[in-house]
Amino acid sequence: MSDEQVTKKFLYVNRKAPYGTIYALESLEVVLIGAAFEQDVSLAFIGDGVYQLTKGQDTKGIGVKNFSPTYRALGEYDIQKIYVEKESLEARGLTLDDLQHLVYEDEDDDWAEKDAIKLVSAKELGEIMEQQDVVLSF
Amino acid sequence: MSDEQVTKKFLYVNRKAPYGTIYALESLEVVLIGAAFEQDVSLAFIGDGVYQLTKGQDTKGIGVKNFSPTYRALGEYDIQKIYVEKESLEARGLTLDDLQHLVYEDEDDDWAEKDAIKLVSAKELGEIMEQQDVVLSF
Amino acid sequence: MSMLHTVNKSPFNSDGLSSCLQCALAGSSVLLIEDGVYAARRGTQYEALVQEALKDKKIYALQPDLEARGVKSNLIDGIELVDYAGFVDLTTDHDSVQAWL
Amino acid sequence: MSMLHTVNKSPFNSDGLSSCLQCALAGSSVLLIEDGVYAARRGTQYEALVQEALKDKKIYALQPDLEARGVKSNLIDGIELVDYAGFVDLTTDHDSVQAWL
Amino acid sequence: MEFGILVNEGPYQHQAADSAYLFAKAALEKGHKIYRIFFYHDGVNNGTRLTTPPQDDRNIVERWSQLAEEHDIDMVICVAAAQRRGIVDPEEMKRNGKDADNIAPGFRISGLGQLIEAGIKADRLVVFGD
Amino acid sequence: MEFGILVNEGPYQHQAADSAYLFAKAALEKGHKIYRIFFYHDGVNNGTRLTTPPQDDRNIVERWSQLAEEHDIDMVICVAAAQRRGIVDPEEMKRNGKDADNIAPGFRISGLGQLIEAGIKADRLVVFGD
Repeated sequence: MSDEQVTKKFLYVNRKAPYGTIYALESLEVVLIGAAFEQDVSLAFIGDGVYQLTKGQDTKGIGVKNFSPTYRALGEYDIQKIYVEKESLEARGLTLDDLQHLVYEDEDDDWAEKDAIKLVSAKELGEIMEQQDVVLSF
Repeated sequence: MSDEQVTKKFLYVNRKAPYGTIYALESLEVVLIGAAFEQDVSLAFIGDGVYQLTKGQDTKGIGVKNFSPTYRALGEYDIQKIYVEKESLEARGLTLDDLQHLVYEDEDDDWAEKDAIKLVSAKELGEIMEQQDVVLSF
Repeated sequence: MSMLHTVNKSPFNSDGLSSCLQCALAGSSVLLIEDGVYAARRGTQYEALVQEALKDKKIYALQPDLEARGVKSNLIDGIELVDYAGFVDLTTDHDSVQAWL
Repeated sequence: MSMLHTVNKSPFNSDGLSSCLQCALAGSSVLLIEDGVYAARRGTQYEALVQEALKDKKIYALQPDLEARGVKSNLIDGIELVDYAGFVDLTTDHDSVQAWL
Repeated sequence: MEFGILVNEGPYQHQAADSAYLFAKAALEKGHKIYRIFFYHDGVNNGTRLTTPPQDDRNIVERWSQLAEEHDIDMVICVAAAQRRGIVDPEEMKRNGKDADNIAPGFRISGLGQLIEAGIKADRLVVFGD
Repeated sequence: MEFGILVNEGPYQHQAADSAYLFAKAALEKGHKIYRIFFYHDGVNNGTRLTTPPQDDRNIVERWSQLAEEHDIDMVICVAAAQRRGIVDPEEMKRNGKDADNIAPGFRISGLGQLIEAGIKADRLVVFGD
């Protein structure tokens, strides 16, 4: 196997709310650049990170760029595994209906449109974390 | 009363642990400079801010300057009111014995040495806050 | 008059809100800004804390920050929304301002 | 082997520790660094959480950070202290590292 | 009324610089005055002219410079905090033997006493931070 | 083993830059290699040569430059994050029409791909932030 073909499991862990700090936006910028490297990519949204995915963000009043539409482009970058922690959503009184609907097209299933967001418990997320080679936290 | 004689009540609110961030150190730098302005100064330590006052800090292993001795110099800057919130201490399993002994000399009482730290409840601290003109938070 | 307290952090990642509400006297006001506005939502773990505070304090939330975060609906009853002009008015209507950073 | 989790914030001002301990699998390790080391002390509101985690996880604390903060005594039994060299060893002894920022 | 404003965080990383700016603008629009804006901690990083933010984003530093010019606002960067973080005006450059300065128009570097003075002179001091 | 290190916060304001440095030094002392240190978010502020910290304090920027020189470490500052925050090398200065640069010795400015590459090539990636 040549050096170029190494595939590692990358997990991006998002634990911060958007706009109060820049981590959410700059994390997304890494994900988009990273997509070109053809690694096995997953995203996790835990704690206040789940707030990044809320529907209906409108930043006109704070004069900051609204980057939430970018999450909908992740499917085009072939990002298929977006894990949202169940306990974090519940603690915030949110359900999946409060979040954007993120999809990807499954090339192994005749390009059927599928949900990218997977609701997982903390323990399930723990199992996923253990399988990763590289964890980038923001 | 001329402009120079205005005396305001200044409260410095410290809510962050030392060394993890610089706020504790740079807050102390403001207090020392501010002392020259002869205002009515109080300090409050709430939440993780109470950790700023612990005894026995030794920063050799992290290569950062140990600024905790500076708190003992506050008395010489005539700072007599250092409020520590009771609930915050208790939640952290700490007592006054875990904190440095800070004193000042009371010029109205024949320069008797007195405790600068006053243990107050959240509600008592709330009363003190209401009396302030300027609150500087770090 | 009395004091205006501002809280700018999510209650999930700071004890700023709970500490503020413990100290703040009856009749004082609390303004939620930045990530602090998440506490204005119904259904969070911190709703009871906010409901309790509303009994004797005024609680405001900065609307532009709620809108940015997509959480302007489903707010706890009794919380009043203000824009930046309203924020300025709150600071002049009170004797002093304390930020819970 | 398995994963090394690092926690660098005070449990009073971040849900990083509790979130980490909810996710971390039995047999994995947690290293407290920076303001995260306050969770290693006996008598805090978070002691029960840490005690529970110790049943099936290893918990370490970075000694230089404990010493800097004046809280190196009165630690919860079972927490192991490491210096920076030990921190490095923990990262190589585990398959991967996750920072709970 | 006259306001003092304290900014404790740098541009972009935290919202504090945005909130402070929008507050200042709203205060001026209501006819209030701003006695001084003081930049402390990482807040000193609001005063570098070397930023080039993305075209579709706000330019936080330029926005401050414009506000200061239009309304003749005194914007002060703490010298001690600036030295730690590398914000330099021509005088500091000379004093500390540096080969460049990076201060943006409308900002000046001075001591912490300027913050205390703002607390004394202004009717309200409003703090923005993390 | 070979390490990648990610630093998300600037010098002095948060301990992350200190922790990352002490970790890197300990790893080198144990005979490990450092593939790359990547500076992101406010971490880019570790790479300005314009700081003048107090005499009795550590000099975070100089410490990085020395470590890089002694051990031939690749220290990369993210270009997008640097543009937002005003960290500039001579090339960026020209490209963005600036009149000064401020990058410290041993640092270079490059793209986010360098972070992903560090993740792929290094045996362990360790993240320091706030």
